[in-house]
Amino acid sequence: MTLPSYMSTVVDAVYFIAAVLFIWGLKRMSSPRTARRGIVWAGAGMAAAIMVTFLLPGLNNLGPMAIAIVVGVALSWWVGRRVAMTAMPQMVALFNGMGGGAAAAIGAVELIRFNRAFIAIPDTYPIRPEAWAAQTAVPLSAVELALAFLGVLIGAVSFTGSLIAFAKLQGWMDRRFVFPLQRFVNLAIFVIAVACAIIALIAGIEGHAFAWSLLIGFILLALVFGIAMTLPIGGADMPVVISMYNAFTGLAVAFEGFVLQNEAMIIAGMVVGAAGTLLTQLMAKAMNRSLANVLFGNFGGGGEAQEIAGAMKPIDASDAAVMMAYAERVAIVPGYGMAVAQAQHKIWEFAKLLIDRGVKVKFAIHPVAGRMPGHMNVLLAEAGVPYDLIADMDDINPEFSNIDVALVIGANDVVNPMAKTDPNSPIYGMPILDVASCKNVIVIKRGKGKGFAGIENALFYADNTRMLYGDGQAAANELIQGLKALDG
Amino acid sequence: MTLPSYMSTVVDAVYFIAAVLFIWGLKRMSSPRTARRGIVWAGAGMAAAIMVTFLLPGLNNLGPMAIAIVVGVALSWWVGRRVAMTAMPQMVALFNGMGGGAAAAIGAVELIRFNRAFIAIPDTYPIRPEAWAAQTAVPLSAVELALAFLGVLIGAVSFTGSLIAFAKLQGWMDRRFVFPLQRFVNLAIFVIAVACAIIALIAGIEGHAFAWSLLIGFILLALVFGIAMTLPIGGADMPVVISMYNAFTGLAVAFEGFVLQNEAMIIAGMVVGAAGTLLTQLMAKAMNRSLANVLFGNFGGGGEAQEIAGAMKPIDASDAAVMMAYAERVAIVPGYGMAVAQAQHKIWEFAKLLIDRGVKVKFAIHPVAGRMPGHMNVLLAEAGVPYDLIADMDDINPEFSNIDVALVIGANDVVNPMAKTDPNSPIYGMPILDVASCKNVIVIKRGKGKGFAGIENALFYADNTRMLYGDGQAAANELIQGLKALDG
Amino acid sequence: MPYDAPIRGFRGDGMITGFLALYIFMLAAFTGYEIIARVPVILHTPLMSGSNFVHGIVLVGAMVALGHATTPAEIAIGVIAVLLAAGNVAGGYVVTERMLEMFKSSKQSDKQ
Amino acid sequence: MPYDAPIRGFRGDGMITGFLALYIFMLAAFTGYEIIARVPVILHTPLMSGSNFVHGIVLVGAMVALGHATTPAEIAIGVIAVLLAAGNVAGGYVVTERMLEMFKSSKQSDKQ
Ligand SMILES: NC(=O)c1ccc[n+]([C@@H]2O[C@H](COP(=O)([O-])OP(=O)(O)OC[C@H]3O[C@@H](n4cnc5c(N)ncnc54)[C@H](OP(=O)(O)O)[C@@H]3O)[C@@H](O)[C@H]2O)c1
Ligand SMILES: NC(=O)c1ccc[n+]([C@@H]2O[C@H](COP(=O)([O-])OP(=O)(O)OC[C@H]3O[C@@H](n4cnc5c(N)ncnc54)[C@H](OP(=O)(O)O)[C@@H]3O)[C@@H](O)[C@H]2O)c1
Repeated sequence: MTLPSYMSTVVDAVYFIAAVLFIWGLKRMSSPRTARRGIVWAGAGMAAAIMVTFLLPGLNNLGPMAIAIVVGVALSWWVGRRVAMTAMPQMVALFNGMGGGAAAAIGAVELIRFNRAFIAIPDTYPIRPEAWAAQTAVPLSAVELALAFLGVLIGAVSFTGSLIAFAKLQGWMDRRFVFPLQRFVNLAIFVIAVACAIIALIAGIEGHAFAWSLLIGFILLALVFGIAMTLPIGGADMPVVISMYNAFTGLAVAFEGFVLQNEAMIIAGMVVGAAGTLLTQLMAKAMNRSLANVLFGNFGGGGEAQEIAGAMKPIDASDAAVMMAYAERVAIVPGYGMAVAQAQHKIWEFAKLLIDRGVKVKFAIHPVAGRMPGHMNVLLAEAGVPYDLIADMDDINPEFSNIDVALVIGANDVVNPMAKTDPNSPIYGMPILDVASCKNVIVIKRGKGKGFAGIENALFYADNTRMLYGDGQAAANELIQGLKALDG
Repeated sequence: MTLPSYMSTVVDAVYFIAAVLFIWGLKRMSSPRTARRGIVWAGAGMAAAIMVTFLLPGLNNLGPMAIAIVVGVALSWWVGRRVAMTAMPQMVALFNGMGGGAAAAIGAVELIRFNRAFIAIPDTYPIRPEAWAAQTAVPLSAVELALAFLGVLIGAVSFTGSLIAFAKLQGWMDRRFVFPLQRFVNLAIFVIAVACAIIALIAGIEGHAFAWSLLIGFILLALVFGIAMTLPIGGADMPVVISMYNAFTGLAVAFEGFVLQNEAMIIAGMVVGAAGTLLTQLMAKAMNRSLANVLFGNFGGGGEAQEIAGAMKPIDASDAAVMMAYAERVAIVPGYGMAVAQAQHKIWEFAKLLIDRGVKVKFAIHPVAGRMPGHMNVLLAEAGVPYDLIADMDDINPEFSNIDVALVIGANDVVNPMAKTDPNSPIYGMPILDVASCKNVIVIKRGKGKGFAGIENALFYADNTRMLYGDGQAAANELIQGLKALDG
Repeated sequence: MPYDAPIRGFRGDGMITGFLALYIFMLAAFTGYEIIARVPVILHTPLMSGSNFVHGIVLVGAMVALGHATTPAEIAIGVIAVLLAAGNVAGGYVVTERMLEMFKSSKQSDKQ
Repeated sequence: MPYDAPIRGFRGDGMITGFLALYIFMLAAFTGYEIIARVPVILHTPLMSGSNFVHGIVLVGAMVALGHATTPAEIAIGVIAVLLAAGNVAGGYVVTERMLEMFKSSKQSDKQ
């Protein structure tokens, strides 16, 4: 299939436009009003880039290629459409892992081809330049070779690491796997993998084929390292880890893009690399932890229970409903428990009833409520809560003292005042939603279950706090019934 | 002078670092705390880039080059150090024009060299490829040729246009030059210049030398166009125009950077091009006018005086000083008149006396107060006013109703309530500082002089406004005396 | 034996050399960082998923790798690359679009 | 007659071709726009002057143009280019630095 030469300009132009649209699309994510259009434009750019790639000269294996694309797209599309909104974190992990795997595979193909180019040359030492020069093949430059290796390493780690993250979030792998000297073993895996790569790389730069065992060993160890590094991290830390692997995949794509000399891959990859890095930092910061602590800290679970004076005072749903029905301002504070109970629809139904009665209702969202940044926002949006009813932590914290009732549903750590008062607490220093300063607090949770950080919460024992025990969805339902009973 | 080949890598690396430092330096301008360090780093990058350029192989004329650099740097440094802070706008215009001229000159040299390459080839039509191929010279590609022309055009316009802007702001050219059919004549100049360029360009692409007359005509017309386009614009609109020419110079540098194949020039130029474009838009928007209106609108001066009911009620300085001495909150609103009177030092002295008495003083700055964006901020900073005492329009507008006295010094348009009330006013729709809602307003100005927009100001006739007539600096001095008299 | 050359499916001329690549890396990183720093927390989950979609461009690389693969091993790895990348791109898009579709202001939801 | 070649003083190899240049133009423009959009109004005058300084990098271009000039006309134009560019770079720096030096917070001015 030969094409007129101007086609190559068309292909280049389409890649360029796609790169612009990616940046443009991400830029439009700065407001919920424009974000959707942005992703649609980015999608159009992506579709065009994929289509024109078929026009490139000299492509073989078009049949398997088309089949692989159709199968991959269809499967992912189907899964992505069907999956529940609460399962979004693991979906992102899964798709990100696939991208990392693809980048690693591209690098592997390049390295295999590089190696194969030597079959024709007797591999003698010192290297015979005449033999090499006789090759028609242009070998990879040292920089390209190094980036190919780096891309494989990063991509492979992102691949297996993301799959483990997926499994953990999906609940297939509940416990953390911890054993003595684990960090040492992990370090050893990493060092050996890198050593294989460096030896092979030096051979390649000097003009020798590298031993197949080195190449295969390197790839396998990189894959194993992704698993080993992710296993000890608690399931609740996964979002930070996923964001980091997202940045990894971006970098791997950029590096392989350099090897393949495709600017669109370089730019999209680097943009994602930078974006993911920033997002990871923001997330770790909002949790008041360092990235190192997330990766190696063995955080969460266990926890040394601290005793708190006072008792938790229950309230029943109808009393709680009445309290809010006659309040002037109500703040609803959702947390991970709302996601578990899938209670967002019922809560919004309840809030709408309150609004109809003239109560001023706001949703107060902590940046790390739930298990993903912006997790609560997505769930509330799903239920149909307009985003102008949703307030950020910084905006609402000064207002809490004017609020009559705070309804906490399934949130725990993000409203724990001990983050301010107890320097020994693992969450000490994390900024929290200051619900304690509301006139009344109602907390919906199932029992004495602890939150992600595994610590007691002084809020639940406070004088102005009442506990409404029950599953989030059921409790919201009872509140709705309570309101309806009021009206007769 | 031959240098080891790794030197070229060193040079490239220094250019790269310089480009990073430029971006980094501009990024640090996002806060006054970090801005100064940023420009120092950018300066270090610039110095390094200039120094390594001497290491490039094959440079001739090193003597004249060194002399030209020393002379240019010394003169500018001396002028830049000595000039008064109030003259900053014209200094920016001057230095910007020089950059534009340099970019245009580089383009001119490239085009002359391109043309000279044909001397050896008989210029026949149809072109004889053998003759061309016999040339050892690599000709400029069509894209390079086109960008060279574009760079010359833009750079030349920026050069002469900025010089006119400089002259106007310096007060050397007070009146606007307007004559009938002016726009038509300007358009004609532009069209002929571009036509010369296009004819020459086509010849160049087809492999012919272009006529010297075309080239020289093009350059001269571009220079003339810069003058012609700037002459009819009022002096007060110059900052917007300067910002636009700043963007022009950036683009010209980027284009000539492409022709010379230097990425640092391309990147620095494009960054400035984008920055200047954005800044120009922001400025025009803050004045509530379109860029087209600034360039072609013949705005300012004249003005149809509207009569306003009521009278302007004077106050003397000692009464005004007493009023503020016993106020709880005072807002100081400076405008262009403060810059004219150079009153910033006296005003800050006065404000400090008030602060010592326990009065809460804030400076309220309108984004287009004065004649440059941020003009007032620079002057206040010069006087030593800490930037945390300075409030933006958006921050202070809701607060005015709590403020006892607003002291307006040399501001007019930016506090004119007619921007809200009179749809026929040329400034209708421009957001203003809402001083009218303060309990008392004191206005320092020399008399009935109008502001930039040349219209009456209803504020001066309001019941709660008192006029303190006099030059800004003298009036501030009297206020200070008034306060001192109070203390005995 | 041209098939032993590195895959230069995307271009024959105008190579991106070391420094040019560095410039592009640097600028893209700055751009990504600055743009993402403006995204509000409320959109961080869709942003994560959206940037996940964007690196799905790896699909065009996978297609070129498979298109130039010759030995069975290369073809197998190439097919895996295409399959994974296609999954990345489609899944990333669907998930992001689904999430963003749900964000509505009071005005918009009133209209429904 | 090698002196008739276009000035390639900066590099012999690894040309920036059309599309690569477009990518760099595009990324640099995005970067510039995003970075400048965050600068507060209070710093707009120094920003204008600072970006004015940054395009002073044209001096390195002027040096190369003069360095490769051969005819008297070229040399004359080249000297003018260097002179103007040197003025741009030095003046832009001094003016910006002078302005920024003046910006102080209450804390800093107390210390003096
Ligand atoms: N957002 C992020 O990006 C992110 C990422 C990683 C980690 N984290 C961490 O996750 C935590 C988030 O805090 P959070 O306050 O949202 O959640 P949390 O502290 O994990 O607390 C969740 C609470 O919900 C209750 N709950 C669970 N299932 C429920 C159900 N079906 N119905 C009602 N209640 C239920 C639990 O108590 P019962 O068992 O008694 O019901 C539990 O106390 C923070 O520590 C944060 O650092 C966040
Ligand atoms: N900042 C920018 O970027 C920019 C750029 C271009 C245009 N502009 C325009 O410039 C205007 C700025 O508004 P503004 O309120 O700052 O200034 P203005 O409207 O121009 O008013 C200045 C006032 O200061 C008084 N004045 C002049 N010299 C004085 C002196 N020595 N002592 C005391 N008072 C003196 C004048 O009245 P007397 O003659 O009675 O004293 C005059 O009314 C806006 O219309 C804006 O759109 C701004």
